Amino acid sequence: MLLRSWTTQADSRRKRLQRAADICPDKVVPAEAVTSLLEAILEPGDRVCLEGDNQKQADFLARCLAKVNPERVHDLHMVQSVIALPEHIELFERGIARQVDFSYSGPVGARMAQLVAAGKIQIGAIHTYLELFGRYFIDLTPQVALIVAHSADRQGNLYTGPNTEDTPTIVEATAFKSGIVIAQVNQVVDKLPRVDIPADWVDFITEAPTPHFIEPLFTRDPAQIGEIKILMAMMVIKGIYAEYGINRLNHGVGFDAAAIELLLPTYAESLGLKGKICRHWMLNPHPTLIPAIESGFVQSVYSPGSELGMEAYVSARPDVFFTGSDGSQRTNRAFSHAAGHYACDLFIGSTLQVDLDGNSSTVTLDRIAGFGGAPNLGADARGRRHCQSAWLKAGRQAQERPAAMPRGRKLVVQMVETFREQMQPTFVDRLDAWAFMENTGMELPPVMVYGDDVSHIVTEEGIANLLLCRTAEERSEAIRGVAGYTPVGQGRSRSMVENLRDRGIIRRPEDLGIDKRLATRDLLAARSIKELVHWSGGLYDPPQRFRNW
Amino acid sequence: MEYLQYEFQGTGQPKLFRSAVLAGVVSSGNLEVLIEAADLNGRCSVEVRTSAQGYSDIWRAVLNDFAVRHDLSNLQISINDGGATPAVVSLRLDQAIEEYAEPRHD
Amino acid sequence: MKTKDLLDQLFPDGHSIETTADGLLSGYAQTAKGAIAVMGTTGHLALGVEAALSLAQFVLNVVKQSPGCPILMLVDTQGQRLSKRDELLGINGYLAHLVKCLELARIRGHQLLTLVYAEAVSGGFLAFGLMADEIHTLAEAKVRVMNLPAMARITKLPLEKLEELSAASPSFAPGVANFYQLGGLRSIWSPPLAAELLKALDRPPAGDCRREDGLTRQGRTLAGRVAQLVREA
Amino acid sequence: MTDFSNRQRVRSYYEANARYRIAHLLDAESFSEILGPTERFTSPHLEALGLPCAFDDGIVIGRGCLNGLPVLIASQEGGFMGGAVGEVHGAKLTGLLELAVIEKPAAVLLLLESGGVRLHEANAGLIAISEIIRALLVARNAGVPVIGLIGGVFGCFGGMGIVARCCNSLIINEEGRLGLSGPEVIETTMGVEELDASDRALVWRTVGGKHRFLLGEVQRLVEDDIAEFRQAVIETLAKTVQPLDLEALEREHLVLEQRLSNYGSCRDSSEIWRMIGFDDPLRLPLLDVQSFLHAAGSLDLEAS
Repeated sequence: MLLRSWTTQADSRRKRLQRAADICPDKVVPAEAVTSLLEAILEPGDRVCLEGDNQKQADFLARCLAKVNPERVHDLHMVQSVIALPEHIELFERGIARQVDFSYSGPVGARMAQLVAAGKIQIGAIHTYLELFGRYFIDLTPQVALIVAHSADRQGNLYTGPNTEDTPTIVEATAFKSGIVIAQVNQVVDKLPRVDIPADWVDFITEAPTPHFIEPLFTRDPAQIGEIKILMAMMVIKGIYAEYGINRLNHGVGFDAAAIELLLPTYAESLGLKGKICRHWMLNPHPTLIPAIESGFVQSVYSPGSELGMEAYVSARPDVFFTGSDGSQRTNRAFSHAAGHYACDLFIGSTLQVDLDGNSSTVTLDRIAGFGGAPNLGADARGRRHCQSAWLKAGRQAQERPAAMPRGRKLVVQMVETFREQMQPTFVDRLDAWAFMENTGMELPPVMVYGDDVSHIVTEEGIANLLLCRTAEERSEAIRGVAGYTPVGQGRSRSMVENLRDRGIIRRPEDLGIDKRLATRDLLAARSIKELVHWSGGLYDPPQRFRNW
Repeated sequence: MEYLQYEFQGTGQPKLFRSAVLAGVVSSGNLEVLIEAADLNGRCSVEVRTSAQGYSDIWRAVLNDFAVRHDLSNLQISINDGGATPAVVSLRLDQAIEEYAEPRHD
Repeated sequence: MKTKDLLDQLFPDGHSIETTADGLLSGYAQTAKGAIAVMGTTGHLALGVEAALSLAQFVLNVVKQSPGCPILMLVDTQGQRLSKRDELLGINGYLAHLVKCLELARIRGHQLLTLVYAEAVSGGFLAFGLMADEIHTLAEAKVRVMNLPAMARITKLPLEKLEELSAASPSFAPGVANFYQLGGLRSIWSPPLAAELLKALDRPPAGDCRREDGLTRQGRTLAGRVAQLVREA
Repeated sequence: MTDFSNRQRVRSYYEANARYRIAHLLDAESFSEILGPTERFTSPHLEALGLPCAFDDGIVIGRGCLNGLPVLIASQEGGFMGGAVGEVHGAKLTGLLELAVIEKPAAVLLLLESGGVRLHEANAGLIAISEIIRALLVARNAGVPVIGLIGGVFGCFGGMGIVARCCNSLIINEEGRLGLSGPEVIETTMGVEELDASDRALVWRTVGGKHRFLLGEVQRLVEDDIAEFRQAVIETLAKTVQPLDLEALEREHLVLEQRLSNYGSCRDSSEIWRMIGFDDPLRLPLLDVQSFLHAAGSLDLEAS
């Protein structure tokens, strides 16, 4: 009888480390040796996790990996949150990698679509963050993880600073399954401010020649918020936040959400809503949230990642943010998205297209985008059990039969203008996602938020409450009723819409008692980045490209 | 550029505080609306110059709703448009007519 | 035309005009009407802060040392110098200073003449040549703000459309003929240049009459009317 | 309208459009427009290109009162083609300056916001700016002070940057920008190494209000508040008007010469500010206007 080995993975790890020792005997690897180190460690077909989200990026390790000899290292299976850097694409162009499982593709999405068409990239699946993280522990566990931290000590302990993000999740999945963890840091120091990843989970560290790239993704300049967004934000505050008493929530990134944040200290305050709405948040530290924090609306904020320029402000508000013993913020994308899914009563976000069932998508035909976190946050948590009044109220509204088992519902709000730039209608009969599926051979159309999870659609024309709709026809007509002058909107039956209005399913600004004339930029608590700096008492230090003084 | 012209028949007569009112600025995604009193036998005449081609049906719908909303008559409305969305057009029209009919002191 | 040839043709009676390595010329010349001061640029100079200051210094010297002496500006500039350093130092203030010095000379009775002999472009032209009582040009000179391909790129309009419109309106395309039609140029000089200069020196300054010229030549029909309506409002 | 904010809310000059600025700068209801939008003097050149026109061609001109004194005023609309000067736009401004010579108001106020020549009618625009310059200097020589205000989104560039520096006096906010070639023009022509137009902090410390104030090119730096602009105009009007004579121009010449020899080798405004006497120049952009003026007040700034 053949004896089965139960240590093949550990044996493989040992062999890899032996090969690595020939390149570099120390845990601290000189930057110029990293490419050779990767060639020594990696084997064809390996599953490799390359860290990088829409904020921080292991950009130096990505550059090194893109430089390995494809004759030695090829056919890698990449697993990573975001495909964003040119080097990510280069891996496939050079044949170093072949397959990818990911969540989101940023500015290189158009090039990616071409490579998929050319057969250079095989996409396993496009995931949500939580899904991908989950699979790291089930069937996509990396053999090698290339990660990024702010600094390391000589033992290899890592300090991530405020942008911890995905690092703990990736390291956990790799280090405890005989994988190898290589970290790039901005600097190696004698003593770290705090330890975010312990040294014995990390095999190699290297000091990158330049500090890692980080994108100020969540900074929205209030100067670009127009009257229409302000009107919509007024409707959201009065017609949804106040109506349901929303206190645990998440905002998508964008100017629509920023407008709501900037109206809390002004419009919401004037409605007497302070202390009644918007107390607990799962949110990156949006600079536009500063006025709401300073004026006492916000009690706590837990973040998936930090935001450039917000470091000092966050450190100075430890009652609100989660901070470490060193005073700087601690973030964690996996925990945040679990919190956003299960512990929040409302998600509000924007999208590019909505169909008559309320399904929404950000897919365009010529580029691959992805999902990120929105589908986790913008989905009813069917497993949820704890009760909050907002959740219960939404559940009651959605209950179709009096005898049905009572349960709560998450509020999932889509906030869109009826037309985007260049007069592209937001409301469509058929999502482009269908054509995308047909072109790429995917098994399902890439839908961002499913219609049956959506509770409200808000446009400049009004709010459609889909929870109150009882038939598919009613739902469609409610959506038409806020779809403005788009072809879908013009296809409405006026009498049906008036009927839905009488039943409170469609509510216009005037139905909500909102004076449209107040929807001016004067209503914003801050009209510029500079005013945000003033609100923060000078603690917010905006990136240079957002300054105009 | 496209030149569009519409006429609506109304019965109301907004109280006049000025002979003319201008709202908005012509820029990308924005427009200016000039409203002037005119003896048009109760009709309301609208002319639009827009940089966005091919949206005359949407303009008609937006302007018709506007005319019904305010029951307009005897007005000449002139619009220079830099490609505004219907939402912005409606808002600007409402602002112009409100300023025309009731002077605001702010 | 080479600068030396130009000076020889303009001043057969002799001159003491010096050209410098950094593209400036200045000095005095003799004419049948007496001495005149001459200043200008060569080699398609990109006008920066130093050059503006030197030209302004020359104007101030003329005002102080040669009361009433006519000033002839010889223009060859590709425009203002585009640099961070010039902006840092406030180049617009240096050009404005030159403009003001020329206005002072005018106020104090100096006749101001301009001859565009090579290139005249935008800011460099605005800063001195365009300040004259009369602006003349050689037929072969190039006057422009921007060429049509660059204009097409910036305005996002098709080049063909701009070319087509240029045939009907002088407002778009570069060229002496277009600027002349708009009233921006008083006349186009042809040899002998010395005689043209003497004729110009004979005419007393008559204020800014470019709008009237533009109307007479049907190149710029609205400017004069609009300004008049404003004055009479 | 209800004031929703707990803090005193100001009327932002930077945010406002041309008409709003006039309405709140002048004495209430004192403005009467000349060649207003109902006259429809629009640009025939834009129309020929198939582009939308503005009924006022992007500039509002007229008469009004400031603190009871009669003034003529012009306000460029940055939102319309970046405030660029075309034939009609320019002629309205030239005409207003010529009207000043006839009427002799207490001042002409120029609310400048412009990228310079309107490229869609480039030739006419260039000549128009030259005409504005000449008319402005004639008005000054006739004893009418011309005061420039700068503080809009589009700044004051191109030929209008020269026009600005022909005024008797300039008032700017820290958002305001004054220069000749816009940052994008420099980047496009000379390359991003010469000037990175997307680095907004760099752009503002090169051509922004604070730097212009420290160089002595503008006489007043105010908060972004129309009321502060108004107050600064009132105070400027109370001062004696300096004639444009030989003495004044020789003085200006000396100042410009000294600036060139002192700072001509500086690569960045922070080097200039250090030489002016600020120990920590990179903090200057972060100071609010009041603290900045306080810090600047203790130094001997050159007068323009």
